[in-house]
Amino acid sequence: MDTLVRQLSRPAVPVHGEDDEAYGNAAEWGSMGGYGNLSRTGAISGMTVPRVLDPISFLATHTDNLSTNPEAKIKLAHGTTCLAFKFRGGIIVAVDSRASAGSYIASGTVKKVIEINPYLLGTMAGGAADCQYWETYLGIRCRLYELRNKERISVAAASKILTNLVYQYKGMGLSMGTMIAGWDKTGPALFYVDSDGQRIKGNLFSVGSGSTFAYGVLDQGYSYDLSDEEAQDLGRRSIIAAGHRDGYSGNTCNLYHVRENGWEFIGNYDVSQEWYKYNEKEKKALEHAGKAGVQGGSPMAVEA
Amino acid sequence: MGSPMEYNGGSVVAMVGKDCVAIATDLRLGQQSIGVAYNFDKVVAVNDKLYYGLPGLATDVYSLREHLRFRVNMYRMKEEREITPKTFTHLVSSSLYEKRFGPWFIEPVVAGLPQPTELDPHPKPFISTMDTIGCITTPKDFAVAGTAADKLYGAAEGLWEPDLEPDDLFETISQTLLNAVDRDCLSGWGAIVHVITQDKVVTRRLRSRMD
Amino acid sequence: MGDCSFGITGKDFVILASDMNAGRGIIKMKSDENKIRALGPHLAMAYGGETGDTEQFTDYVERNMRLYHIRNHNALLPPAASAWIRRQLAQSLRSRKPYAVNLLLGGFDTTTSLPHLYWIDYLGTKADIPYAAHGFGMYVALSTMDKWWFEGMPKEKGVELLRKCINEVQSRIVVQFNFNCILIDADGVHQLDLSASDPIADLSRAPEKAEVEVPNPIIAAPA
Amino acid sequence: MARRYDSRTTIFSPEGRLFQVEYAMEAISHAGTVLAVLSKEGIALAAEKKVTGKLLDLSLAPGGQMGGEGNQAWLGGGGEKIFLLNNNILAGLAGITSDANSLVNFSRNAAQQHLFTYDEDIPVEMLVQRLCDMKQGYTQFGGLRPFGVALLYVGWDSLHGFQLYQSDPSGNYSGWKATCIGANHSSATSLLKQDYKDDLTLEEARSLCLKTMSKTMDSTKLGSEKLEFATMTLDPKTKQPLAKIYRPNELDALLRQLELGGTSDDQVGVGEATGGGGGDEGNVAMST
Amino acid sequence: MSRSYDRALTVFSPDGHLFQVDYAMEAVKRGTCAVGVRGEHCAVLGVEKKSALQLQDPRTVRKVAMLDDHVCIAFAGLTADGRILIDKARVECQSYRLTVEDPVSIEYITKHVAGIQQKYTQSGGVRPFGISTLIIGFDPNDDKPRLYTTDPGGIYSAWKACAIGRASKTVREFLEKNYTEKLSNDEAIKLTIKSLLEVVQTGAKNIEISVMESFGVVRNLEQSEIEKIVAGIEAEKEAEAERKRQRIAQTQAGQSGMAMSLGTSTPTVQGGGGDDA
Repeated sequence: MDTLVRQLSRPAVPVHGEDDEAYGNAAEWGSMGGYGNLSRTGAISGMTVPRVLDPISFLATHTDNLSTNPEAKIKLAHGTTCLAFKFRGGIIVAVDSRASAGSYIASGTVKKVIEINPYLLGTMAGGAADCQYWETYLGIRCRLYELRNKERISVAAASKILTNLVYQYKGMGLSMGTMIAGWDKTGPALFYVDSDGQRIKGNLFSVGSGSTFAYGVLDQGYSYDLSDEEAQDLGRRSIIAAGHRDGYSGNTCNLYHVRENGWEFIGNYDVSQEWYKYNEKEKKALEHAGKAGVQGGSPMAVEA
Repeated sequence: MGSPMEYNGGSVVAMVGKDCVAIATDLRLGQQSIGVAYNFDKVVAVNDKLYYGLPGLATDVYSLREHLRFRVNMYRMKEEREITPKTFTHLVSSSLYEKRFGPWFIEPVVAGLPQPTELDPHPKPFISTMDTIGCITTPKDFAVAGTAADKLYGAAEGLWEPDLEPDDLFETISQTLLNAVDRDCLSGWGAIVHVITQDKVVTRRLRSRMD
Repeated sequence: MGDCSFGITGKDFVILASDMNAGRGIIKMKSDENKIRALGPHLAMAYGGETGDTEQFTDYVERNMRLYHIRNHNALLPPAASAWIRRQLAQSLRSRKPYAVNLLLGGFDTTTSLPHLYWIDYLGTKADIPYAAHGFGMYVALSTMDKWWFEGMPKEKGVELLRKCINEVQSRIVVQFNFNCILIDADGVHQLDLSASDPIADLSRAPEKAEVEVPNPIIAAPA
Repeated sequence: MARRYDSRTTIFSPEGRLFQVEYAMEAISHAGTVLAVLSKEGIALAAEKKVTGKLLDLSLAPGGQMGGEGNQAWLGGGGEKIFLLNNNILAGLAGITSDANSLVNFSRNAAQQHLFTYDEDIPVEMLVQRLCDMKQGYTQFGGLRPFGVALLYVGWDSLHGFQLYQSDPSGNYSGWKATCIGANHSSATSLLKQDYKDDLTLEEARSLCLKTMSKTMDSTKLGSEKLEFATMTLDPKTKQPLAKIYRPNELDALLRQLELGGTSDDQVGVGEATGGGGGDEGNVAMST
Repeated sequence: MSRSYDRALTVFSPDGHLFQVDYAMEAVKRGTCAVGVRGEHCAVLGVEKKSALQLQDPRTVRKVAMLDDHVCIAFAGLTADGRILIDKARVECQSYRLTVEDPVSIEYITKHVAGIQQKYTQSGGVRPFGISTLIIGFDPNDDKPRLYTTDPGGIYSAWKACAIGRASKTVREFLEKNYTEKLSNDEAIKLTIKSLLEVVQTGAKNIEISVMESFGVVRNLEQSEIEKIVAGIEAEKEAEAERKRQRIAQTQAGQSGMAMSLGTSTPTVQGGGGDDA
């Protein structure tokens, strides 16, 4: 009876009973099947979903997906700023490193760039666990693809896989907004993928609670023809701007540069230190350019 | 909108030393996650022996500060003397309780040195704190309030010790505040510390994290 | 709230800009509504928030500022005006029907020759800052101002920065905005035509085409 | 016949006069002289105390510990004739002391109300006007008599800098460069008219103020037991108004310096020079 | 005695007079003189200004006040009463704008001022305001200048030209004789000054003139401008007197030995002018 109902009202996701779990059908063979515990649809067979009639609405009441439901048991921290943009010299990926739980800063040293493989980077925004798990898993899938097809997976394909994966769980409280950046036969490629199943190709993205602030600097300073140094600086400066204004972003900035032969980790920068440095340097430069006399202390000036 | 106590962010801490008190505040004024200003001083001087800090909802910080200034000025004119820390605490408390059924969203912290008098030539340094409707506590060591209160408790518990000299008290309260707000999304963006002794007040602005 | 406004102070001026949308819900009924009000010869505010409340509150403020001016022969200086306006909002917050109005108050203090800008929200929160934004502008353009604003800006740079901010809003925010803009300096409140290539030059040329109604200076006793 | 119209204040006489107001002004012309001189650098204000008795304990009277500068001026309180109304405004009163106290209370309250609403010190003229509006009410409403007090206000605000105003029981006020109320005011005013120059320094204003005072007062030698003195200046550092009510010993020193008398400490037993001075226990001051 | 608190002070006398109101009018007559003149396109207020004493701050001597952008008021009588009444009127002007957005019409605000004055002639325990007012201005969206007066009794009326205060009767008579319709702005100003000179012996330095030329456009004449106009008037008078002298001389020559009284009177500023014509 149960099984019948389950099949008839089958949600987008295969719902496994606890009994099935132990046995994941390892020998199943399909166009994509046969790899570990993968199911035909790409969903993971070990993944349990609440055994209720409508897991989507059930989870919606228990997961604080949009930070609008303080009663929910599963809370997701959303504080993050990630950005990535394409330019002449490749792709710059920059992120902050703050993890917050409520207003508490749980960690200031989170790695929000997931190195999927030497050619692919993914960024983390939304539920940390969701991003970590699915992007690591994406890494597995990409490696399998390489082994099977004897060539690097295209960024488009990789991001498509990720989209398909998370779309299976749409509405159940997954929360991730990620950017997949990499270099393939077509050159540099950048995609934005989120847990709603949205996937957009583009040149410039920023994600997370501080993204708007990052945009504010990024947009106004961006040009495709930036030099490598300029581009790295713009990425870093934008994260600093967001870390400054957004309470839930900050601590440090991790900066990556994706080039033809793979990504390179440029460095880790303390947001606060950089902010003081930039502030001093830029204001001076601007004042000089503006040729305006400066009098008195600004109410925003910070003394040492 | 979330809790009014956390809407604008900000924290205050006060500590007792040997014949001195210190009070410190961060400078952030936010609108929830967004930082709006970093010149929002939540600590105000009543006179050069008495300071108080008002962390909480910023609109109430202004309103209560203006209300208290009015009351203190009238007190000074009528009495022709400065208000004592203890009297001031009760003034703040009754001002808060006046709004028992629609409270100010503020948890004040008071720090001051009473004037020596003939009867009490060596008065003890005084700090106090209140809840939003004016219940007074007068700790012997330190008082904390604001969005980083729980972190401040932890830091102060670990760093504070009795009979600190003014310089050491400054170091202790600064470290306490800086380390606590570094773990709070809604406090920070600069800090100000006042160390009050019988002969002077030393005010320093701290360079703190700006994220 | 679907508003967007900016305020920028410089060496001897303050600029206020506000979006011009008016409507109900998802419908835009008007895209050339002036949402900046002159409150005195050297004082103006850009306002947004709950429709109805905005007009009522702004009228109330305007008339009180005018009354003060006429009664005392001098307009309220920006700091005092900001304190008064803030108090009105703070008091209204705990009334039966609070005004839901956010505003940027810009003014020029003729006694000190300093520009002032106040960020005030519907709760009665006040911030005294050199540049500020409300509504969508807060999200996307605060960082723009953080990066490009500097102490003692000349007018040209102020306009340049405003253009950056408006450009950012127009490219990042889904809603389409037109912007209305004024500049206040020692000479009073001027309309800024952002469509002009050099609005600052136009400033000295045609101050009388101000879209904002500036109250007449009251006659003073001859010295 | 005239009595029909002068017993009740709020009634016009057939000639359109308000006798009660005129009588109140009369009362003031017997009161101790109050005199002020404005300069670009500040204002000097002096007031005569009428000494009548010998056994009054001034150390317990208001202003017994009088004097001080800035915030201290609040704590020391005023004397009997000179009061701080707000950080930026001092007043000298001539007339009935009890009426004066009530007016001082009213104006202090009004100044604080302004500070509360506008977060700035009340402009001088506004406070004067506030007080005069109240005084006017006492000439128009039934059952009230006018205040028997005239005031000189000296103050500073950012709009008009240093200012000096005078108000009388009718609720009229006017601004001055140098003026005088109380006994002998007309002769003092003509003296001021002769000697006043537009570019006085504070030093000169102080000296003009005290010299005119000494000529006006009956007694030949001035001293702190007969005189109160205050200045309103700008703090050279903060550029904020700074009120200073002279302590008795400071005033005596100043008077000696100007060779206008100055009671030395041992003469009146003013006591130690520190802590605002003691009371002038040997004398009784009562203002009328 | 305590009853006197709540008893109206202004009561009818057996012969139907409100004595307190009459006496308040006397207070007005003791006040400085103010003149209002309506030109074709302007309204002018002129007031007699007590000469500022040497040590007085001229900034604080204000005789003409604005009620709103487009309304000017001058008064004669007790200054402190005037200040209070003006303050009440100013609040009404802004309050009116707040409720109906439009500025007040001149008649409306006049009626309001008069209404307050009336209330003080009838309410318990108060005396009437000891002032009369002149109110000038332009109604919104209108180009016709307006001039009204109110008195302590609360009566208001519209005028082409009017005077209140000290010697107002003389000035009014002067105005009645000399007023013509469609005065240009300059003529209206001149007439105002001329009429004030009837009572102000000391000339320009004791005269203050405010002119409203259209809605909200007000200016105070500079001292120098007034001086120039006064000088012009004096010159005219001089010329007039000269002509008169000549005429008299001729008459004298013609009728020798007669009418010496006329010949001896030297024309003064006050006595001269067209009165005798």
